[in-house]
Amino acid sequence: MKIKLNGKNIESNSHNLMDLVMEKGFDPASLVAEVNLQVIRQDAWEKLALKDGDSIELLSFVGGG
Amino acid sequence: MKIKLNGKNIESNSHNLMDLVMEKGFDPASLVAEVNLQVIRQDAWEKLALKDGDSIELLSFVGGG
Amino acid sequence: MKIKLNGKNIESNSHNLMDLVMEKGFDPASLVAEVNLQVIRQDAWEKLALKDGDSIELLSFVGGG
Amino acid sequence: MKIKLNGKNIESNSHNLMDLVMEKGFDPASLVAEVNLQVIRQDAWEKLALKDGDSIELLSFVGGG
Amino acid sequence: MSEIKEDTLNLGGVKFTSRLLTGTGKFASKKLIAPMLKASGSEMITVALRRVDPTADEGNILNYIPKSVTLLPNTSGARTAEEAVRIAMIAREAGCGKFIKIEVITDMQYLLPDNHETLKATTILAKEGFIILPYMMPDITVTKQLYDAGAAAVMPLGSPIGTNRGLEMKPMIKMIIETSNLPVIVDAGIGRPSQAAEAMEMGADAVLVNTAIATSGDPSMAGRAFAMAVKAGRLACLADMADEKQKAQASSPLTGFLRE
Amino acid sequence: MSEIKEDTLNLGGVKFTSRLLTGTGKFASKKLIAPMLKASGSEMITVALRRVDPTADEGNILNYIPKSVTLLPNTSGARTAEEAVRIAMIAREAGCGKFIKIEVITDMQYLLPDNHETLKATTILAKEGFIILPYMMPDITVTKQLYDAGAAAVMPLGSPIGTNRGLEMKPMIKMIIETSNLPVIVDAGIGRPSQAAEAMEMGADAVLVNTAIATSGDPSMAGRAFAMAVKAGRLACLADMADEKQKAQASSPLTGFLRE
Amino acid sequence: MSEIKEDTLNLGGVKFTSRLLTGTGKFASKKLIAPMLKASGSEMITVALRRVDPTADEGNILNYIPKSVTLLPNTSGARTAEEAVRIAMIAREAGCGKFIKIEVITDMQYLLPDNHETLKATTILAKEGFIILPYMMPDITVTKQLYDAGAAAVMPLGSPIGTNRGLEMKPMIKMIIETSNLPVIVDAGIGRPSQAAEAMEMGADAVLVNTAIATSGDPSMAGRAFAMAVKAGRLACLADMADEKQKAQASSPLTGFLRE
Amino acid sequence: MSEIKEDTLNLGGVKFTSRLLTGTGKFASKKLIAPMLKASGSEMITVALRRVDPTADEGNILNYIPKSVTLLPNTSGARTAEEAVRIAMIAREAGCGKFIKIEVITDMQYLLPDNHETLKATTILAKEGFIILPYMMPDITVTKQLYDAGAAAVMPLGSPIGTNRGLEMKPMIKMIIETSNLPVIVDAGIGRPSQAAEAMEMGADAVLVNTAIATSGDPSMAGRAFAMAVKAGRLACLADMADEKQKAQASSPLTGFLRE
Repeated sequence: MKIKLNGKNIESNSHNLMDLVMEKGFDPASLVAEVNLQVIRQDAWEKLALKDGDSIELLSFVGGG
Repeated sequence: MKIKLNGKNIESNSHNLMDLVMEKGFDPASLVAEVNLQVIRQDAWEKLALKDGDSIELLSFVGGG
Repeated sequence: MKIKLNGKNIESNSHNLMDLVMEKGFDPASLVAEVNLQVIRQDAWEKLALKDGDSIELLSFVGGG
Repeated sequence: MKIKLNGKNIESNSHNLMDLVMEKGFDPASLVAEVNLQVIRQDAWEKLALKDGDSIELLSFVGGG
Repeated sequence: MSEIKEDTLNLGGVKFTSRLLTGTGKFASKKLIAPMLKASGSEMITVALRRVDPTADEGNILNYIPKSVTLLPNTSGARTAEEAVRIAMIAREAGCGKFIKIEVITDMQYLLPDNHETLKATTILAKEGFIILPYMMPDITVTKQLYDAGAAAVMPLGSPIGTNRGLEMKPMIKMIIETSNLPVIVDAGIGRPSQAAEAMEMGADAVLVNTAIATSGDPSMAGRAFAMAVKAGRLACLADMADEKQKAQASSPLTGFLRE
Repeated sequence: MSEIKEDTLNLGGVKFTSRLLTGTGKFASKKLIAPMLKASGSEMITVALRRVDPTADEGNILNYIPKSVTLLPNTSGARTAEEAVRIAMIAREAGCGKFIKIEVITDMQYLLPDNHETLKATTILAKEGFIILPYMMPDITVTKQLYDAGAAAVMPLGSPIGTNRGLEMKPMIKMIIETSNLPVIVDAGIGRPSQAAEAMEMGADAVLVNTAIATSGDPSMAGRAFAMAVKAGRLACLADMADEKQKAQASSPLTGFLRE
Repeated sequence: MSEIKEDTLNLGGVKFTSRLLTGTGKFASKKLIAPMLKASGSEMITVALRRVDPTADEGNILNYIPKSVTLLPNTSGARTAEEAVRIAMIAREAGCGKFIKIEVITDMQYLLPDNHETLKATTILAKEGFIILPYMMPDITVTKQLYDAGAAAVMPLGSPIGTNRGLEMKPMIKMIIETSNLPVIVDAGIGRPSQAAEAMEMGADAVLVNTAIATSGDPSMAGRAFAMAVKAGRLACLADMADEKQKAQASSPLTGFLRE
Repeated sequence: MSEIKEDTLNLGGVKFTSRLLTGTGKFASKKLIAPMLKASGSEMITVALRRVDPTADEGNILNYIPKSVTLLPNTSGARTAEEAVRIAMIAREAGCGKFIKIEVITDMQYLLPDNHETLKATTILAKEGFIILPYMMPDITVTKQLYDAGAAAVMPLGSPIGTNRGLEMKPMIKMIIETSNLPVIVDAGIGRPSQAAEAMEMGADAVLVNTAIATSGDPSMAGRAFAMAVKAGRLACLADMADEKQKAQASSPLTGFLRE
């Protein structure tokens, strides 16, 4: 399945958003996820099935002034 | 005939622009005239007949920074 | 008896320094006294007899920066 | 003969001031000479015999602010 | 001095006792942030949002900020009003509350803000119910427009971000303080407590300090220093102090002394 | 931040915790002095000596100063070293202790000190065992001479007495701080807490503030403001803060965001 | 020093030898303008356009300006881009040539320009073939946009019109000079020749001075003074002068002298 | 502008048209001095005296200075009044005329002058009939004493020698200009024409510039730039220019335009 993650086109077999986060080895606790310009709360990550062409942004809060 | 001169509604009997300038006692030499948003060169002032509802601006250059 | 008090020549009948302070109506508590360039402590004022020609400075502490 | 030149004790055989200047290889034109705290004009250099213990300063004007 | 007890900073209806806003950028270790907040008493701190970086596992900055401190997400990285709006939306969705520092920068050399894009973003986000603190070039006309657009304050810069050069824009900031209907928070460039104090003496409502505290040898000590300076400047502003004098005025009696 | 606890000002062997010296001139009422001292925590305050004035019964200023505060009599009114010495002697005899602020002024327009007479008075009084704080025109050469003469500190002026113009002599004071073997106390002209903080950030050991506090609408509030500013500037000086930068330095990551 | 002969200011393809622009406002008598232009050598001067005033017969300002001097009509009075465009059109139709100083002001207190409306007017008038000199708030981002919009130069203000406060915006103007693709003409607030010289030393291409010349006791003398200062600053900029030094550097040999 | 023709600088009875004094230190080549003097129109230039150096045959500096230019030997290298007096005597004996710049320096770090030794040397040399220009720390009290001692002018420093930092001591120099009975020549630290112009606008009678001219890429161009700036500042001082204003003052009519 082809998806776009943080601006890059990648191939993924993850069924849902949580799988993808795990596949990429990120710590869910520190992530904010946006799928097709929609912010998805963490409790919904497992329910959210990914489909071909999805555009996903995985973000986190960092130090800034 | 009702016209608007420099933003004020006035009553005038001037047949053309030059008459109006004279009627108001301005020195033509130092004036710039705009009739209905059109700048009119001085040599055309006598030819330019005024009609009811005309909006006329009589301007001059002054000191400025 | 002629003495000089704070730069002014005056006539006084005071027998001692304390008399002079009283004569002038000053509050001893807030004064510093110098007689002939000698600072005199208050407990010695009564004992200090004045003599003609003495130069006396009566000073006090005031606000200053 | 022992003399002091510009603060240094030196041995010299020069008979007069001009000899000394030559001996040291200086250009007379650019020098100011002081012997025993006395400024000596150049026309007098040849006449001025040096003697043991003389203190001589040979100076020149340089760039300064 | 009782009125001081009542002296609070009101941003969009939320009251703050501290007039020192801080930031989370540039700390040698995130562990230094909490003690700095404690030492400075700062009640609001900025954070940024970025695409997660697989290489660096830095952990969530939010975990290093006590819950009692209000978060002020910024829109750094945005080069247009649209991008700023999107970042603001994400930050709020992510649970950071409704405060947002709008920061739109296209000048990559001095990192000076784009006032017009900032104004556009403010107009949009105000309608979305955000409490908006726009980072801006000191400009009286834009200050009025930001007020009309629904900003909760203006944050004119003192000097370029991270320069520690202080109130280079002082004359313009003074005019903004004099004419603004909004609280004025001097942001960026404040490198010394004395500069923070000066801003407050001029009548600024608050200052935001990040670099000077985060990059100092002892962020807690520096944070405490800035907090005291901000308070000192605020008190001076309230204590009705005398103006500059052209002539000297003796503080001791000038009468010649011990002289006939 | 423990080292701060130990941070004391040493003047002639006497240690002080507060680095804010105050003055008793220009107060609307002497009753305002004690609360100001309490609010500011100042541990040393100046007083002047004058021929008693029969007309004005102002009462003894000393009665308005808590015993815990060290007195610093000044020699104001003196126009020569000799007069300054005499005033110092009287003040000590009168029980004011051995601290003395030497102030010799012949310029009656700007009230600027006469460095040479001040140096002469310092030389004499040092031999008499006084702890001497000379008020001076900022001058490196004279600072060295005052050190050799036995002064306990130097007190260069920031700007003319009572002008509130702050550190007009800043560049020269910086050079003095850099080269002096004595503590440097910036005296005169400091009109705002920010200016006091700046002096401390530069490395001054203390500041003396009288007019700005005494003539403010609320001397206690102003005194507290100056105390905080002095502390803030001192902490900043100890916190090893970064210098000014020519170029801007982002405090948030500069990576473009949400952009392909 | 031959290269100086070639040193000209290029505005929209028109070359000028003098880098001092002047204005016709505030003169006690219009008769003072021509001699001022002669004494200063200024080659370009501003004029304004207004509804004719029946009460005051002041005569046509253009009659007091030698034909050899280029006219720079301004759009003062305009509060929107549209009004500025209309004034520019009238001025050109009236035979004032194609130079126009865009001035759009809504802030009636400090008369500071509205950068966004100014940018809009520039975009429109550039398409109409005007040579556009926009008066602006010093702003790097807007400077780039004005360049893209087709301006012939930028005219950032030094300080508010008529204040004589000089280069209050100096740090921002420096950044503009460093980054701008357009000639930079510092306009407004320049009150002393030294300030004009400083702007030129910083690398400004020209300055516009009106109030300081027109309101001086001797406009011709003042005009000459500003002309010399502008030239001096320009030469200094070209003469490759040394920077500031932290340490002193003797200009005479430091060797002790007449000392063993 | 006729009075300007008469405007001369009077030093000890000798009149000068140029108010720019220059120096011979730090030139890459002595051959650059004459053209610089021609370009700047400077009528007085400093030289120093040193023990002849066998190693360096630099030739006599005097041969590089046109006879029409007045020599101003300095006493650099002197650390006491006595040494300064001796150097002055030698210089005069050597045919350099009776002008002398007294320079006594013991501070080897910032090269700041010793005012007291300078005053002593002035007192002695005045009796010997010299025309004395003492280099000094800006100090009102010492200025009065130098006047009483017979100096022909005072030369307060703007900032430390060779730093190009300009009028760091501006406030004190202003007070000296206001109160001095002697001509005031600002010496040392002037690094830009704008700074020279500013000194003249303040009312200084002349400036002495060496380092900034000698070390520039083109000393003749720099000399010309400083000459123009000094003239510009002098004219501004005579042209009775308006002061700074707090509020903006329109230079164009403020009437709204083309608006009903």
